[in-house]
Amino acid sequence: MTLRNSFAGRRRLRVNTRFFAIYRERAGLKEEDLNLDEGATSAVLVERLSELHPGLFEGGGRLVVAVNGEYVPMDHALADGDEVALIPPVSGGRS
Amino acid sequence: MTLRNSFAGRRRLRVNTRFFAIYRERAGLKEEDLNLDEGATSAVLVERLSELHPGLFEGGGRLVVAVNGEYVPMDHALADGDEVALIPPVSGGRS
Amino acid sequence: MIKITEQPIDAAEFIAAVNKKQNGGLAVFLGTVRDFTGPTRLAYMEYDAYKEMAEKKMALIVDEARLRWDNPDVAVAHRVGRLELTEPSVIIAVGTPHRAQAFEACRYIIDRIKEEVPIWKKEVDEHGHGEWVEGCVPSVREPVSH
Amino acid sequence: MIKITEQPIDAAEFIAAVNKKQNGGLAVFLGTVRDFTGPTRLAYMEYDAYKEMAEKKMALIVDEARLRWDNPDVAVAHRVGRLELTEPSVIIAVGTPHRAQAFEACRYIIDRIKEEVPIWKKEVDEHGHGEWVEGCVPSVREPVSH
Repeated sequence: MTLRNSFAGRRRLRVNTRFFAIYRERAGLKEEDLNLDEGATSAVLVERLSELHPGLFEGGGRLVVAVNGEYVPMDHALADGDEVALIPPVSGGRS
Repeated sequence: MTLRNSFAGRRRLRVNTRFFAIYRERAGLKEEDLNLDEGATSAVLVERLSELHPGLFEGGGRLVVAVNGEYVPMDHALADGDEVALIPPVSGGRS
Repeated sequence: MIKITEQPIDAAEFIAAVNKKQNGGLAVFLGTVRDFTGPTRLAYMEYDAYKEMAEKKMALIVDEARLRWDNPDVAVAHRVGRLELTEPSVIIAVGTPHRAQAFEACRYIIDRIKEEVPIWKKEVDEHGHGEWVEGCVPSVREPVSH
Repeated sequence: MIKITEQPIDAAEFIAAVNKKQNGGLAVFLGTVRDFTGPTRLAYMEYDAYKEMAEKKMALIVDEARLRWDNPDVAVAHRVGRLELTEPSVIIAVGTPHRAQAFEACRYIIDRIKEEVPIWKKEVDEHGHGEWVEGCVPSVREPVSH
């Protein structure tokens, strides 16, 4: 708590990010812990990840974020300890 | 051919009757060969069978006749050598 | 594979028969002997069939399904004789490239079999009392009452 | 039984799981790896899943089906890892007293799984080139393009 407050009153939150399918291959990681400013949304996390891993989201398509096992909109505010999953866009046939 | 014509010009036909399910149990037979007058219909055969096996058709319900593997109406004219199956009425649940 | 058989139905055999490389969806239906039909508790079930006609009718139904759904792979069997509770009496396995057709063709085939194929069943209760009830009901062009 | 598994799917196990005495109809769907999707000839398929969430979502879908169709017996699994041609990637087995519900619930569950459960698949062709394509598409409340 003391540590947090030392950042000029700006609290931080820590989330566990999980990668799947093409994101796992591109990031070369299955998961990654990230520190974000309090109030950070899914969109902020996505922005942060595209800085950390250039090309991670290349090729377009829809990206969906799930927090603690539930799909959330991009303006969803993250909380400390959240497990955030990046759900790659999908395309192609049907079976 | 000579034999047939000896019946005062009245030709006969011979059919093989097959019994299934409750008819098989009631008749105590799996099959039975029957001689009928030429021109005999499915209905005539059914009448003949109810004389030969009293109670065979008791309890009502629908009876269907198949000739050589095809369902036929009761006025269907039988031919010599036909295989005639008595299709018992069915009732009850669905699965 | 289309047959009336006295042997137990092994689902794996029918699934394998329609699991071709080009198929991405397999729909399988199994009709099994259940303990109650209405208020009667069953001990076992006995099935009877007009084998030659039943196989011919099933083949026609399968041919119609093949025309309708772009030639799916189909394997069908109906068992006859004495069947214990939970044993399958009928199996329909259908393989198609996409799943919608597999479901539709499978449903179509079992519905038609129940309506047209000469097979009967006898429910036998715990006291050994048996009654011929539902089977596969032929479509009657000219029903006659007795 | 609802699971994401790395083990081969044995249909018999799932059929047995829903073959209860009170059920007269079992509907089973198997999704299998097929050789062509579009012009690409596949060598094999690789599946990835967000296991915890996938199992949770599948359990919710099954619960909804149980409410809708008067509590059918259901067994579901999706496999992950490398799968060869014709191997099942997913199985849905549903047992109900009457067949209509078994078909409907089975279809409902596989359709919902394909729409909502986080599972992806990678088609790998004969040259070893792989591409992540269709999997199970989550329903997006707020799609975002990148």
